[in-house]
Amino acid sequence: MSLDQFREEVVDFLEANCLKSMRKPILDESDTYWGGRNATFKNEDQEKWFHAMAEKGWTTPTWPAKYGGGGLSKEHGIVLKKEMTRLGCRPPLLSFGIWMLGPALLKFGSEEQREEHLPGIIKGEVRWCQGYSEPGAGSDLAGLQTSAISDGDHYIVNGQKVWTSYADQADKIFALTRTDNSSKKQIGITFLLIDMLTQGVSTRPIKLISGKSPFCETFFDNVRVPKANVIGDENAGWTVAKYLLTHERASIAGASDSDVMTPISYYAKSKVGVDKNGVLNDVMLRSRIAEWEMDAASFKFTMDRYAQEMKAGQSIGAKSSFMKYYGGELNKKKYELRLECEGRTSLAWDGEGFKGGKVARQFCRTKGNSIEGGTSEIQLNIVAKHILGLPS
Amino acid sequence: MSLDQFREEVVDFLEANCLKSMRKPILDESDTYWGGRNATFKNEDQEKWFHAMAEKGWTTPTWPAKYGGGGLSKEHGIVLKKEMTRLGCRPPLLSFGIWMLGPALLKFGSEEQREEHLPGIIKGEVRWCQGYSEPGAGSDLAGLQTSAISDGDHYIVNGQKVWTSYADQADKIFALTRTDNSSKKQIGITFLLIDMLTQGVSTRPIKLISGKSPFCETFFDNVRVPKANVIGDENAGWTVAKYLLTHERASIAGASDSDVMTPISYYAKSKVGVDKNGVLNDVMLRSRIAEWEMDAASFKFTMDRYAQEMKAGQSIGAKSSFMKYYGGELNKKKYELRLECEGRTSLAWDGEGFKGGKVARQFCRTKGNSIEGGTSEIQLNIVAKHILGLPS
Amino acid sequence: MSYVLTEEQEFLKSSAKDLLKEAPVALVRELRDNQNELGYSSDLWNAMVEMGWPTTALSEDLGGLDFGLKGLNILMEECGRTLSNSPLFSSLLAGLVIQKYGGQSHKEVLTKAVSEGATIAIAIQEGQHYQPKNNGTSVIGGAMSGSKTMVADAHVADHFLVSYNTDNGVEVVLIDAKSQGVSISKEFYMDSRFYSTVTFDQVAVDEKEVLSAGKGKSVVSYITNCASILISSELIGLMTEAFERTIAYLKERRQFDKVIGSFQGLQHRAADLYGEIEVAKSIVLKAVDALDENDIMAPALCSMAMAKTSKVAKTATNEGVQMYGGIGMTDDEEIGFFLKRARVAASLFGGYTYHLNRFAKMSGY
Amino acid sequence: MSYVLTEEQEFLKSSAKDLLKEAPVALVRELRDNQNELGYSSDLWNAMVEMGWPTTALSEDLGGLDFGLKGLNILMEECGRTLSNSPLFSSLLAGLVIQKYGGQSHKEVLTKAVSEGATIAIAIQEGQHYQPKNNGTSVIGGAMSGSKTMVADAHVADHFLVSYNTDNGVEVVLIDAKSQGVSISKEFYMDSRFYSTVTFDQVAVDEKEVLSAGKGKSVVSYITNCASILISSELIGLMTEAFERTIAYLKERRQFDKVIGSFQGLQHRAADLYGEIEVAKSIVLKAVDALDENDIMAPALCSMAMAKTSKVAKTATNEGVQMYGGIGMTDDEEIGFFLKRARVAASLFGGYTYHLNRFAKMSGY
Repeated sequence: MSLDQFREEVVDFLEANCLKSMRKPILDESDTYWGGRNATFKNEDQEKWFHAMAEKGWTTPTWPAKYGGGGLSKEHGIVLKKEMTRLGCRPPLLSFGIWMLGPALLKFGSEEQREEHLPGIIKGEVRWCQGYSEPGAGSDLAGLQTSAISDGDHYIVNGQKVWTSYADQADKIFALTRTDNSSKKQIGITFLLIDMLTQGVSTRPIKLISGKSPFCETFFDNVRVPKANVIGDENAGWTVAKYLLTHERASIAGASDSDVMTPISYYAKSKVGVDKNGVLNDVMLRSRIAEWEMDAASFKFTMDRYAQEMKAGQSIGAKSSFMKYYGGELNKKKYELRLECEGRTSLAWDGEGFKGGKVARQFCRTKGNSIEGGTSEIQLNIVAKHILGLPS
Repeated sequence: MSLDQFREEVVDFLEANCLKSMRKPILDESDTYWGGRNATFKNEDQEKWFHAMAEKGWTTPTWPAKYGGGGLSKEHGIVLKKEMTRLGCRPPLLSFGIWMLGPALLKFGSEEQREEHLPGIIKGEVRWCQGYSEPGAGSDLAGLQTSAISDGDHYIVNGQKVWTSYADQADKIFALTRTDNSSKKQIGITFLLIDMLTQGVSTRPIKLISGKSPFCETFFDNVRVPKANVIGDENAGWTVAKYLLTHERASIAGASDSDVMTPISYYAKSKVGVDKNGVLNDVMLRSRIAEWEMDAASFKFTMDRYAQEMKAGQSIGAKSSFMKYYGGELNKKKYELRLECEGRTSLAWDGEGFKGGKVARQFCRTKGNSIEGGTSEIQLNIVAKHILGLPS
Repeated sequence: MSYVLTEEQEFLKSSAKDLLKEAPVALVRELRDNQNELGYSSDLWNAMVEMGWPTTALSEDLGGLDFGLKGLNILMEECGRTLSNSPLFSSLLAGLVIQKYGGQSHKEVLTKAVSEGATIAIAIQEGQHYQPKNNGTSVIGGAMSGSKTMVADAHVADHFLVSYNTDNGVEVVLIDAKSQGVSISKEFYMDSRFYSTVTFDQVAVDEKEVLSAGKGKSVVSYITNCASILISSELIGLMTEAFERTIAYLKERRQFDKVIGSFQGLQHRAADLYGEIEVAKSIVLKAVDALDENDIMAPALCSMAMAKTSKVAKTATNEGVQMYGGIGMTDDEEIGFFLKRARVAASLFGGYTYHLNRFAKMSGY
Repeated sequence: MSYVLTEEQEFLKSSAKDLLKEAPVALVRELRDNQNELGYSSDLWNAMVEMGWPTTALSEDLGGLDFGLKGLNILMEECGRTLSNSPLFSSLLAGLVIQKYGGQSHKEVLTKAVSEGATIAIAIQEGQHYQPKNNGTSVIGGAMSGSKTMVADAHVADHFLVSYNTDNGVEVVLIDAKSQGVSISKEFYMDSRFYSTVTFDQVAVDEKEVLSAGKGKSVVSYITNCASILISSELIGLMTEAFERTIAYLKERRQFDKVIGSFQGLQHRAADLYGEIEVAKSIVLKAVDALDENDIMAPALCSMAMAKTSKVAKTATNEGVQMYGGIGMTDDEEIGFFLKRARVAASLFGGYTYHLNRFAKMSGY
């Protein structure tokens, strides 16, 4: 089908199936749908929209049709994405299965594994979470120690994962485990799929400095996992993990972008006031705001530039590390400035007059922007080594 | 003699021997006297003042009288220094011999060596320069390669030193040389005194980005040096060098201090202008000036605090590294701000209307503040290791 | 001027440390999690009162210990190290102001308050920011109306020092908290402390209760100076403790088979921060001394001290969380409490830009 | 809008690189050390003229190559890499202004100038700083008097574009350099270039030579915008070259038995600087495009581009000297030339705070 024809079809479909309420910006968690056995729909509109998309396989538009995916070409996929953006359609399904496990299965999984797991992801029947970091293995992810000891055609898994988002909601987890301790630590890691209902798996939510969070700790106590659940080869899980980490980094840099572009001068003008010439009363705060806005704009245009360069066939490579770093630091500075601009109410933690401490909590939460998904220090290391070619 | 009696005597002496012209601030090189065979006096006042002080040994007030020093106690020395400062007396003699070689001789030299060299330093007859750094050994001073090969009761010295201040004016040089290449590089360094008139010694002035400078390169081409000229033991010169480097660092931190305290807002007000409320017209520049002045004042009071703490018997230790670092960075920022405050005329390089490009050249020169006497990076390493106790 | 402590001052410091051992950061967490209505431990506060802390800076004729601001610098620094909360801050500030500008009746209220542990809270701010010149509170026909924000310790105060506007400028008056027309709305903040909005609705003002009538501008400026000293001293304690904990963590946490404190990237940042804390300490000590000695430069120095400590406290706590990494983001770890207290403390009685601007103006540019 | 070069633009870039191989940084040193009277190589300038560089942005009816500002961005970036000096900057700026605001007579002067390599210099600044609103030059009875500072290429100019003040605001007029009453005082600057103070003493002004009379404010604003594009483009080339040289040195210089580029402290700073240069490039490209397309945001973007590049160019050259260490302080090494040029370039037609302030005002705060 020609792209123009396809575009028409898409628009007709979206108009019919994505009702007005599903085209409003997502305001909180309850506006999203993550699937899995614990999921419920917020309302009929959400349910209708999800099923319409899942049936066409458009929850994963470019995945192969044989697994239930949309089977669209890259170009057709872009058309669909653009039209959804243009109409403001909410994503019908949020899923670590779609963002992370799926790409790994498509690249490293066996045909049996794809057939087993992809349909459940596409139809939103199985909700996945990610088990990478451990208390002793953060920046040094390869230092992980959750052990998977061979026992016939099973592994016995013992250890603890941390920062497993929504582990308490998920059906299954894809986890990095250590199957060999004898050689270089990057070797001996195995990428393993584990059902959260298996005996010995338990989770505990993590409270952050900003309050409640989707993060959990996940514990494995003599958990039996079939060896058929290894993705890629035994001891070769690091290759799979690295592939997915690049994915994650690009998506985090992108995520902070939208927030970065709200002009901070807006808050300042209303809370600090302006003189008769329209100049901010606090001239010293003003110059710091201007510096921030200059940097934020420069960053925004850099994201645009990289997008264009990628389209023109240039590789972005380790630049995703720079974006992650710069975007994270910008967002942290933004919230420091917001507290200074807004003063009193932005410092309150509870109470209705303060929207439940929204700004203060967001402020605290931004401090994690330079830690999660690879710390700023790790990103700078990557830039130094892989872009600038500086030696270890 | 009681301190009060001594003070009276000092004042009488200074009033009589330090004429008015010798109590004015030093404006340029020609107002200073460095001694040595190449020295001439600028005028009779300078000559009189120098001789009066040298005769009493007050060019080095606390050095032992037997070498010609003043033989004063620490307390009496402080009285002399205070009274000279109060009256604005210029130092009668500037000398690396006084600041550096002398302390090394007093700590590490043999009695014969002291008798041979200290009187010439005290009387200003011999001008010394320092030969430490090499093109390949800057921050990593211990990596120096100027070789001193044993040849009977002489060494044969070959190699190149750099940043030897006033080498082209000096009579002799105290240099670090390598006498052993076989073990750890800090071992195998020998502290050697070399006459600049020895065959094979040559110098070449170094031009800096700011223009002319006192720095030279010094070359040694098969230079024969008597073994009697070793200070301390052969292969133990690193101990002597470390002792002197601590001296140097403290004096550099002190030197930048005076400059740091000139309020930069003075330049800004005259060159940028103020509004009817007296507020600087460039409000953005204003906030950066205020930040700088806040830091400069905080640093100034820190120097005061450390001075008091030392008096109270607390050790300053590696804090001299922090002072060197902070003072150097402050001075660099100051000149960046001065260019922004003063604009056009501060950017000119030549010509009478611009005082020969004084500000621009000083600006360029400040860039060396974080390099000479141990780079900022080296100072931060020292703070991290010796104050914070962080491991290598 | 002295940067080195005398024996008496050393003793004050070590007795403060001793008492505050009873009030570790864990106590802040406990009070928060139990939704304690005061936001502080009344046992701790009683112990402070018993030891005479509220009288530390007062002269002997007011029954005080006569340590001057230097003594408060010592106490507040120690409070900053454990993030200890109590009505001490308001007590000390009110004491300083009444000692200098109060009449006989104010002094009677003060001496009674400090001996019994009663609180006099300072109600100056209005709206979002500390801007004491923009005063919407006024007295018409002997009745004051207006609304004050961010009033520390208002929920336990027996009295308020309140600023209001007149045709001739600002005045500051002592108001009994039980007066008709005073209402208090208690709010819970990021630093796990309560601040209140205090509303004065036609509250009767007794002119005798005005502090140094006609000199209100000086009174307010003195409040700003004293608050700067108290808060910047607290911030020095806070940043020093946060920094020391961070350095300890750098020596303990291993990644890539190394202690992370061995990485030069972190070492240089830690060393730089060490220096910033050193210079921040000095400017605070200088400001303390200048205000104790009525030095003409004192107000500018107080503002420099407040601006510098706000800035460095933010850096120190940010670096703390960053260097702790993921664990620093969890509520289980205490470093986050330092981060949060630093932000609120650095906004009370004027934040970074307020004080930087005040300093620049005083310096004539 | 496009951040990616077209084939034509790529060709322009590579031909610029080719020509500028003849004008390495060593040429700047040579001209300086020989006290060359022009401050540039006339051979190089003739070659530029021959290749039509001064006409790069002009439309075809003015005999131009029609590359728009994008073309100038490419040329100036390459000039920045080698610190190449010539009257190109003034030529390009005058061309842009006359193309947009000039009448027939101005355009005739322009087309003649660009084909012959004659220079039209821009005389706007007075006093120490670029503050085009504070204009002390005026015309009384048809005669202009006043003094302009920091005029680039004045010593070789045949004409000047001069701003002066009227009751209705500023105007810009084309003046023949040979007019009675024009005097030029050439001064040598830190970047080894000449700038002049140009004095106009009762110089006759032909009203026909005023550009878009009554629209002088727009003309001056356009000059500021175009100059920002030209200089920020040059600064991108300058900082990129300085950075690449620094990285190369980090890979080569050994201390402590290691290449210094292996130290994490330096690596993190280098990586951070890499990012700053990346974002600076983007804001310049965006501003170029916006001005080419008459976007309403163009002036604000031009000021952001100029502010950002001034700042990053300073950081990049400071880090360059610092990372080169002692050798970077010597005149023998070329990194110092980058440091010096960066400071002068970042002050022409408004420095960091001028443009940051202009951007903030345009953004409504």
